[in-house]
This record gives sequence, structure tokens and C-alpha cells, in this order.
Amino acid sequence: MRYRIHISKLLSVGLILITLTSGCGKGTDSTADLTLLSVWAHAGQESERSVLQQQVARFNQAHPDIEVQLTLIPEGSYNAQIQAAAVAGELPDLIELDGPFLSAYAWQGHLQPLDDLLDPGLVADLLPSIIAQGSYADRLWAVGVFDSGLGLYADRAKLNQAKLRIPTLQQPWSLQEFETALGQLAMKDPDGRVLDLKLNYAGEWYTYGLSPLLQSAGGDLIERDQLRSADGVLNGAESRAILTRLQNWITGRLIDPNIDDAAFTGRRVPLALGGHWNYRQYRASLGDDLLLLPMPDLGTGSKTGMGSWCWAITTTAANPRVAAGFIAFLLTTEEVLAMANANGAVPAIRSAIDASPRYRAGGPLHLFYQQLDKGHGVPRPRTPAYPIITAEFQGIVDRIRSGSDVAAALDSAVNKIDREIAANRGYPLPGEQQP
Amino acid sequence: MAAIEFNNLTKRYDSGIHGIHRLNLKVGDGELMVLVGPSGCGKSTLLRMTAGLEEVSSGEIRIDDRVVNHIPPQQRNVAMVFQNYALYPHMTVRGNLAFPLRMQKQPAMLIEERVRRIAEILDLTPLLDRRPKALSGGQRQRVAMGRAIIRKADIFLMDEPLSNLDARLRVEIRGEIARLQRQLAITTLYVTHDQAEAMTLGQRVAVIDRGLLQQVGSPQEIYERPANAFVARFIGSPGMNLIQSSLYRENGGIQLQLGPRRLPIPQRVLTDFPGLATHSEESVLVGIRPHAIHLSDTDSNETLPARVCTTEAMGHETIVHLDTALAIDNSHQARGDQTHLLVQLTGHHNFSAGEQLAIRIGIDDLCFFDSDGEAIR
Amino acid sequence: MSRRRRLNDQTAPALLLAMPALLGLLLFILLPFATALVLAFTDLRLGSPLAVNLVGLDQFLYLFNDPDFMRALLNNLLFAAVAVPLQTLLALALALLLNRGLPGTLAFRTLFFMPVVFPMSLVAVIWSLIYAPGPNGMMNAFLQWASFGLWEAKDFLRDPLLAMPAIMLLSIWQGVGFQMVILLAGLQGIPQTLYEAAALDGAGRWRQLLHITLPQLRNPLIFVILVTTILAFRLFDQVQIMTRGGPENATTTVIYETVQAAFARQQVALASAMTVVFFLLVLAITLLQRRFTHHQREVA
Amino acid sequence: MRPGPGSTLMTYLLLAGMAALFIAPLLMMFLGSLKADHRVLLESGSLTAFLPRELSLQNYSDVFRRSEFPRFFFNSLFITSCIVVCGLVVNSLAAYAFARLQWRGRDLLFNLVLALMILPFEAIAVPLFYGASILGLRDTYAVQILPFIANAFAIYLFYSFFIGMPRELEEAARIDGASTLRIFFSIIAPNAKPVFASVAILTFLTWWGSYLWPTMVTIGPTVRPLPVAIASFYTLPPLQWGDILAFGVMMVAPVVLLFVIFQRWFVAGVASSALKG
Repeated sequence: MRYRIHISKLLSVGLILITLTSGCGKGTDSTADLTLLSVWAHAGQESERSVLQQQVARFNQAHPDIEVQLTLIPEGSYNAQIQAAAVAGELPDLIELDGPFLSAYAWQGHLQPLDDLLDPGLVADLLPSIIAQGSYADRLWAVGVFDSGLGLYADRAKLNQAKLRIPTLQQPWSLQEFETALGQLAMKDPDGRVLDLKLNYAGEWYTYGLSPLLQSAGGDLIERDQLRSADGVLNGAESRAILTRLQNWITGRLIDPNIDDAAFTGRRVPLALGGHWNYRQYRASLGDDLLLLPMPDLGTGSKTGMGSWCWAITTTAANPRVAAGFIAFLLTTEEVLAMANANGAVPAIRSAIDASPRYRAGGPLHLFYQQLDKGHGVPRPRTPAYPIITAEFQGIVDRIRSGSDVAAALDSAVNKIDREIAANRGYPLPGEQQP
Repeated sequence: MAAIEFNNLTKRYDSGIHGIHRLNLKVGDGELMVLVGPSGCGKSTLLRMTAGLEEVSSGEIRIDDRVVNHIPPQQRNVAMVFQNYALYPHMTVRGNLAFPLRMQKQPAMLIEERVRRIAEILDLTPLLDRRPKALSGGQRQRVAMGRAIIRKADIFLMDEPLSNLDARLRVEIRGEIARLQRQLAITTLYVTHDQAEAMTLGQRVAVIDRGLLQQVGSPQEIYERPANAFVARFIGSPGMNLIQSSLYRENGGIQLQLGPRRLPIPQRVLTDFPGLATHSEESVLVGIRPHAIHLSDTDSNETLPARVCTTEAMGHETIVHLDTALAIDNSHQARGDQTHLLVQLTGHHNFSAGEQLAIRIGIDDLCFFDSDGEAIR
Repeated sequence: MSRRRRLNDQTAPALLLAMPALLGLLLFILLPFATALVLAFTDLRLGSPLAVNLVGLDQFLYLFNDPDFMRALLNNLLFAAVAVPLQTLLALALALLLNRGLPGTLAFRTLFFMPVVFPMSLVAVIWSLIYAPGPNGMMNAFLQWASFGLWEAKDFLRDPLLAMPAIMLLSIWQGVGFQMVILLAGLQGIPQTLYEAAALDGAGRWRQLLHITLPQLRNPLIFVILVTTILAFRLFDQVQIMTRGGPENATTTVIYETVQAAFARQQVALASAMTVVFFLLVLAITLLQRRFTHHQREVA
Repeated sequence: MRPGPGSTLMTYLLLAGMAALFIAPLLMMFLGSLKADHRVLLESGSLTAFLPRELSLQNYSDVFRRSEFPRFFFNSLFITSCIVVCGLVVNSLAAYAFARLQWRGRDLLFNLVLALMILPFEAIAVPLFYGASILGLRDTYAVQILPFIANAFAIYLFYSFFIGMPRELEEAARIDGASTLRIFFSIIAPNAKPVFASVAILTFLTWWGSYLWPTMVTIGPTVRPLPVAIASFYTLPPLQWGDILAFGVMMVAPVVLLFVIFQRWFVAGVASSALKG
């Protein structure tokens, strides 16, 4: 074989390439009198992505003087990418944020408050949970077009079989009732595993789905007033007790590991902790047997998770009003419904709730709306320390699952969280007195 | 065309190996100068300094009266033939020949024409599109020559250009090189370790040893009147026999102690070597070419007894190693140890080991060296 | 002074030739590394509005008291301690089999080397499918078949005990061809005469392996072990794609922790400290290898 | 070591067994890419995974529909080619200067380069990432190319080769009037094809599969290379295994093709990396 590659030619091509690539950065094309609005959003499910793309197209069509440029970023590294962009001062005008991470961005000064940018009428129409999740240090920084719902899905037939009371939001199961229910159901169940906690999800799900149990029992992730320490709260008696119980349920083989993500749809378990995104599939599998129940009251009332992706305007946005206009557009009833229909989430505005067959009064998921509206939803801690809090809580759940000592796991997590908060001097706001 | 001049040229290596020490030499315009010496003597270093491939430590090199010490090889207009030819393996013969001209940015037409002519001269025409790998040793050698002569350099430098060839081819190409050099009349420095090659090829020969220039002269001069014991031993095959000896002043004349015998040195020899007079009463080295020793049928005052040790029959001549009472000198050896007296006889002779012979050494055939090895003249 | 310019002093062209590479190394390797060295002694968090302080060795102290990081270190060590010998042995076995020069060897070599040209990201994805939980997963099904039905389907990547071995297995699968090729080259460099001499001296197959093959393979073996060990400490792609360090930190690694700290949590200073620790580890391994090979040279 | 017939059989049996283990994932990937999504996981637990039944190219067209595969492919190709080609130029030139030219500071600098060889990329990824962020270079081709052009190991490989080349070639060229650069391009480079091939292949393999850095510096799909693309395609709900495997096949096919054609060079290239130390 003869290789007649002319290396010298190859090399000169290389030299040209060097000069080319060092010059080639990003294309910055801007046409006169066209306001560009750069928008970053997470690349969610296919249906969600395409709705958002359609919404952008509709907006652009309706506003010939504005051009929204949408970039979809994979969910896995979304936060990291935004943070890195923030460092570089390269944030787009408008970003989508996962609710609980908002505080960090607000504290770091990357966001503009929305209080003066949004129409008060629109704000008044928002679900209280949307406002709660979007607030930090008494200002509103972000609003979502949808919120999330968390509850217990149940198999009506099996509940009836075990002669269990169907709880309501007004009268949820108490801890004792809940444990009794688990026991009753387990007796009739072939493998005794009756509850699906979606332990196969891992990640943020643990904090979102399981920390309401903690809060319902009187514990929490962190002390909520000052948000300065988790000590005595996350490792407090209430938290410890309920997590020990959780561990007992797991080690006592009441919980299905849900490896195949089909514990409930395969009707292996009669009870499943789940969110709004599960409804479509569950309904398809169980039909009329599907029940949606409120979270049990483990001591201080029924608590549920809340918060989802929301929109925020960055400090780099040159035209915050235009950006706010886009948000307002997304929050119009039709657009909210379009998105909520695509991903099944709870519409963020009351007017859309009324127009939603699922969420309106009498709809199968009306409970989710009620929970959020009546303040059962507990926002995940609104502190810039949230990333570490959730990471630590996920670690706790992992360790509990494998049978580790609960108290030790909690103490270690508290230690880390408190250290992180201390290292950031308690996240003082600009101008705030240092302790 | 150019003359080369080395003035006090010195090359020192950091490692302490001697390179060249204060060498003075002139190579005339158009002359073929052969640098000969044992390997490691510095002759290649000298050549490479001339080419500009090695730094000069001190002294100067002049080409055509211009000091070139600091001129890079590219600008010296010299051509060189390397021992292993250094043909560019990825180029065809044509490419190799054309390369120096392409470097001069000659027009393509002219390059083509010159390549064609050179190929004709060197009989390379049918090989022009081959690569070096597909050539025989002799062919490669010719390509290397061609590459050197194609560009009309001022100076040719040849670094053992024949050493990779077999003996027959070597003789053949040797003649060809001599012919080419005369024809082109380009000043040439030719390095070899082979004294026979040096003697047949050189107009003048420079003998170098351990970085020092030993002698420069025509082959004849060097052979007949070696400047020192080293040259005497190095030139000629086999080299000169060197015998430890002493001179005595006796009866108003000078006598030479040669083994058991004392020979009076005749006046005509003393006239030829006036220096002998100043070295009387000293030990000296006596040199005699092996072919100048003859066998004698009879023992006499002028003969020495000898015992045959070994014989090397070469067909047209026989070399006999003899044990004698003579003390063979070992300190000026250029090639290997020698403890026997060598005698070169024409024709074929049959001796058995141990056979007793009588040899005759003619006083007129002797050379004399002082105890440092310098020729006594 | 200008006369000092020496004939063969090629400083100008040399700098011209070497400059692009030297500049690249300086800008993209030396400078970042120096930055990491400095940052490791601060408390810099990117994006934080708080002022940066010098904190001495605090970050390092934190790391060595951080159970996550210690677990990561342990995992790397575990990976090195298990996967490296297994992979090397397998590579050696394959190389020995191929070195017999039987017909068809080339096809086998091609096959064994094939995974090496696969990007690790793709390998991780393929093996995620192989490790699919439930009896439908290929690995589960295979083990069930191989154990005559005794194997109970597992979720390999979510099982704290199985996740690491699962990652080791696919890493070995992907990397063994690389080592095999190097060892094969080493085997082919052993003069046949050595074996002939040994055979004449009465050495059997095993003794030849023990007394000729292995000693002659010493340097290539040390090389592949070193490279695989360093790779073991660089473990990241598989972990990021398949397990994200989980379950329960069972598969977290130093690089994964570093990326998490730097990239997900903006703890630049802490990540820099991890970087420094990582570098020291790699340096130690390299020095160890240098020592071994030098020793060998003196003997030979 | 001449094996007898019994041990030959044994050798083949062992080789065949190993081959089965090596080929199973590859075959499953290839066949799976031709099966309907739901069948992939369903059949992977039995030998049907390896049965070519009811195959279609549907997944491949799905990949093109669902992702910007051609763009990712181009990105990977462009980035990797730039690194390889520029790297060959830059590193070989530097190696030549170190191996053959006389200059002040050479030995010191070369030792420094050797020292950098042991610094793995991961050790500098973090500061490099922030550097790139601060300079606003994220999500560009440049940030994925420039840092990897200069490579200490490549310099070392070139250096080892150049140092072993006969000096006379260059000396002849110098005498023939060639300049330093000219000597490099006309004499050295053409006679160093094996090392150019080795370095090209090693560099190509390294960066074609590179994942860590591009996950850090790419944001949208514009300059996203294949390894990041497949990872995000893999996590992109809904998980459709057929599509994912089709993506994988298309991602690796060109490399496998190159490998099968230039196998000798691949193997030599890899083996040459071991000659160091």
C-alpha cells in the first residue's frame, strides 16, 4: 500500500485552520430596529419542547419588531450552564430556572425583580404557590407558567377491598391511619410491598417528593425563619422520627423499589407517591380505579411539594419590559393551557385552572390545585444554600434506604449544610449588616 | 572554483574527545586533496567544519579568501557526498538530483535539462523514476555523486563515499571519481580511512592522526619520505617495519646497531640524511618497507638470521612474518599489534613454520626516526 | 557582542517553530494548573458576591474530612485495585493467545480492539441497556442463564454493591484491547531464540512464561498498568452518564466530585484543591512507575 | 512455543469464547438499532436480541427527526479534525526544534514539556473552564479546539521519532541549500509518516470520544459534539432505545470503518504510545 498523503500540504491546511478557528467565535447578527430577546430554557419532554417552540413562533409572529431566540439546554447540566454563563456575564435576557435554585441567582445579583415589571392584575391571578416559590428577600424574581402537583395515587379497588377510608384534603389520613392502611394492604398483597415512593427516580425527586413527609411530621430541611442553620431541625426529633419510620417501611418491605417504573401501572402496589406527570399513564393503566389522595397528615397537617420551572429576567437584559412582555404572553390563558396540556402540570393562573378540564373543580386533578391554593404546598427552602441542602437530603435518603443509622446521616448532613452557610456568611443581602 | 585554507583550525568537543588541533592546510583551486587517517582521527570533523555542519572552536576556514566560519552551509556553495549517501528516501532519483536546484529556485526547464544531462553522464537515465530503496549500492553512490555535481558547487566534500561498496565496485568507482574530478576540476576534499584509496586518488594526501595533521604531500612523497613513524606505519600495505635501534659514533663514522650487528652507515646515506649526525649516540627507529627486505642464500656479515612464523600467500606476492633478533617497535602502530618483521616477497613462496632463513637489509632502503617518531632527515 | 552569534545557533528559527506549541502548553496547561494551585488556598466561589479570602490549607482539611470526597478517593483506589489487575491479566491472556500466530488471529485482534475506538459515552449508553433492570436486561438474563436460574434480577446501576463492579466491567471491556495490543507488540519483540534456548534447557510452557515471557514483558506491563491506573483515577464519563456518582456515592470519583464542586456548585476553590490532590496522586503513580522501569534498565 | 493440535483447539475455544463476550454488546447495538423501540429492551433478555427479525431503518430516520444529528456529526468531525491537523503541525514543528535545532534554553524547555506530559487534562479542566467562561468562549468551536492543539505527549512522540532519524538527510539538505522550515517540510515530514499517522490516530481517538470538556463548555446544540449529544439524547425523555442505538451506530460507524481500513496504523499507533518511558 502506498500512502501518497502530502504531509506538507496537510500541514499548511492545518495552519490555515488554526487561524480560522481562533477567529471563529459566535455569530452576532443583529439587524437594526429589531429587538432581540435571547431566551434559555431547559430541554424537557418532547411535547413540552415543541409547545415552547410553537409559543416562541407565535410570539415572534405577533410582534414583528421583536425576535425571541430560544436555546434549549439539556436538563442534566442546566443549572451549571446558567451559573457558568452568569460568571461570564453571558446570560441571556430571559432564563428558565428550576424554582428552588432561584434564590441563589437572586442573591448573586443575576436577576431583576419582577414586581414592577408585571401587571398587578396578572400577579393577582397567579396561584399563591407560584408567588411563594418566586419570592426571595421580599421581592418577586420569577414566575412559572405552571406548578407541580404531588399526591398519593391509589388503586380504588384495593382500597375498597381492604375497607379503607378514602381521605380528603379536609380530612387526610393521619400517621396512624396511614400506617394501618399500609399494614392492611400488605396483608392482601402477594409480596407485601404496597407503596411506591419512586425510589428509582433519585435526584431532586427525593427532596421534592419526600421532604413534605418531613414537614408534615413537624420537621424540616432547615430552620425557616433565618434560614441560617439546619441544626435541630433536619436532625431534630421530628425529622429523625419520621425518617426512621420511612426507613422501617423500606426495610420492612412495604416499599416497592419500582425498578421497572411499573409498580403502580403493573398494579403491584395499591399506593404510589406521584406527581401530575404520572397522571396520564396511571389513568391509562387503572382507568376508573385511579384515585388521587392528599398527602397524609403526619402531625402538622397534610403537606405537599410544589414549585417547578419558572421564568426570570436577568440583569443583563437590556429591555426588561420586552422580556416581561414575553412572560406575560406565556401567562395568557391560552398559552398557559397549551403548556399545561402538553406536560400535564398545574396551570399557574386561576383563569386557566377554570378552563382546564383536569384541574377545574370536579376535574380528576383538582386536588393538586387545591393543595397549592390552600397553602399545603411547602416551597423548598428559599435560600442560596438550597443546592447543598437538596444534595445532602438526597444523600440522606440514599443512606436511609441502605439501612444506615438515621441520626448519623442527619448529623453529617446538618454539619455540611451549616458549614456551607457559614462559609457564605449566611448569604447577606447587599447592604445587609453582617452578623 | 575555489581554494580552501585552514588556519590554526581547532575543534574541541565538550566531551574531551579530540577533534582537530591547530591545523594548517591549503587546498589549491581544482585540487583533489585526500584526507586520510584512522577512524576517529578528526578527518570527518574537518570535512564537516568545511561544510558548515560543525562549529569551529578557533582558527579559521577560508574559502576563496573569505572567512566562512560563521556562514551556514546553505550559503557556502559546497556539495557533499555522505558515507551512507543520505539520499532522500521519499524522492525518486530525479527528485533527489533536482533537489539542490529546486532549492536554488532554478527554472523548471533548466532543472529538467540538467537532471537529464547528469543522469546521462552517470548512467542513471533508466533509474530516474526509482526510489533509493530500489537501487543497488553502486547506483545509490552514483545518485549521491550526481546530486553533488549537479549544482556546480565551488567545492566537493566527500566523506568516505566508497566505504559502503564491495571491493571490486570500490576500485571501479574510485577511477570514475578521479576522472570526474579531473574533468570538472572542482576543488575536492576527500575523506577516507583507506590508505590505498588515498594513494591512488589524491593529487595530494593529508595524513591526520588524533586531530593533528601529520604530513601533506603527493602520494609518492608520503610513501617514500614519511614525515614520522605514524605515517610510515599507516601508509603502505603492509606498513613500514619499525625497528628499535641505536646510532653510535665510532671510528669517526656513524654505526647503526641492527640486532646483533653493527653496520657502518655509508657517507652517501649520511649526505641524504644529514640529521643522523645530530642523533648519534641516541636510540632511533629504523624503518624499512617490507618489500625492501630480501632473502639471502648465504649467511654473511650483511645478513640476519630469521625464523618463519607465518606466511600469507596472496598469489602475486607472499608476506612472511619473521622472528628475528630485531626489536620491533610497537609504539607507533596505526593498525594493530605487530611483533614480527614483515617481509614482502614477489611471487609465491612456500615456507614452513620454524624454517630458518637469512635476510638482507639494504642500508640504502632505510628511513630513520628519532625517539619521538619524527623523521630524521 | 553581536559577533557571538554562533554558526549553528538556531534560536530564532527554533523559537519560531516551537512557539505555537509552547504558547499552547503555557496558556492551556501551565497557566490553568498554576491558577488551580493558587485558588486551592482561597475560598473562591464563583458568582458569590462575597469577597475572596486566603484560607490556607482549609480546603484541603475540608476535603480530607469530607466523607463524599474520601469515598470518591476510595472508589478510585478500589477501581484501580480491582479493575487494573483484572484488565491487565485479561489483556495478557488475550495477547498470549493471539501471539501463537494461528490463522484467524487478525480477525480476533480486530474484534478485541474494536471497543477501544468506541467513545466512552457511547459505551456507557450501550451498557446502560445491557444493565437494564428486571429479567429483560441482558446482563440479568445472562446471569440467570449462567446460574441455572438462581440469579435474581438486579438493578445493577442502582445497587450500591453492584454499581461499581458494573462500571468496572464495561471499562475493562472497553479498554482491554488497548493493553492487549501493547502487550502483543511486546511479545512479538521477544527473540524466539530465548524460547529455543529455554526449551533446550528443559523449561516447559509454564516455566517459559514465568522465566522468559514475563521478565521480557516487564516494561510493557509496567506501562499498561500505569496507564490503566491513571485511567482509573480519571474515571468520569461512565459515572456521569450511567450513575451520576450514585447510588449512595458508590460510584463517585475524584473527577466526578471535582466536576460537581466546580461545575454544579461553583465551589472553585474546593474544586481546585481536589484538582491538586488528583494531580499529586497521578504524579505519585508516575514516579512509582519511573522508579520501576529505571531499576529494570540498570539491571539490563 | 509451537502449540500441538490439542492446544490449538483449546486456543480457538478460548478465543471464540472471548470473542462472543466482545461481540455481544456490539451486535446487540447494531441489531437493536434496526428494531422497533419497545422491542429493544423486551428482546435484550433473550437470544432474540441477536436475531435479525423484522428490521427497519425507522430508528435512523427518527434520529434525524428528533435530533440534529448531522450538525452534531459535523461538529465532532470539525472539532476533531482541527485538533488533529493543527496538532500535527504545531507539535511536530516543536518536536523538531527540540530534537534537531541548537538553541538556548532548549533542554530546559524540553524537560518542562516532558513534565507536562504527566499532567492529565482533568487536572486543569476546572480553571480552564472558568478561564473560558470569563473570556466568553463557551459554546464555541474555538474553546473545544484551541486548548488541545499543543500536546506534550504528541511532542514527545514526534521527538522520539525525529531523534532516531539519520542526521545526514538534514545535513545533505542543508548543504543543498534548504532552509530550516524547508528541511522540515520537504525532508523530515515526508519521512516521518508513521509517527504522523500514530499521533493523528491517537489524537483522533482521544478527542472524538471526548466528553468531560464539551459537557462543560457547550450550551445549546450549535457546537455540541457527538458524545455530549448521545448522552443528552440518552437522557432525553421519552427513552427510545431503538433511536438511541441508531444514534450510537451512526456515531461510531465512521470510526469503525476507518479502523477496519487502517487497522495496521491504529494498532501501530497505539503500540507506539507505549514505547515511551
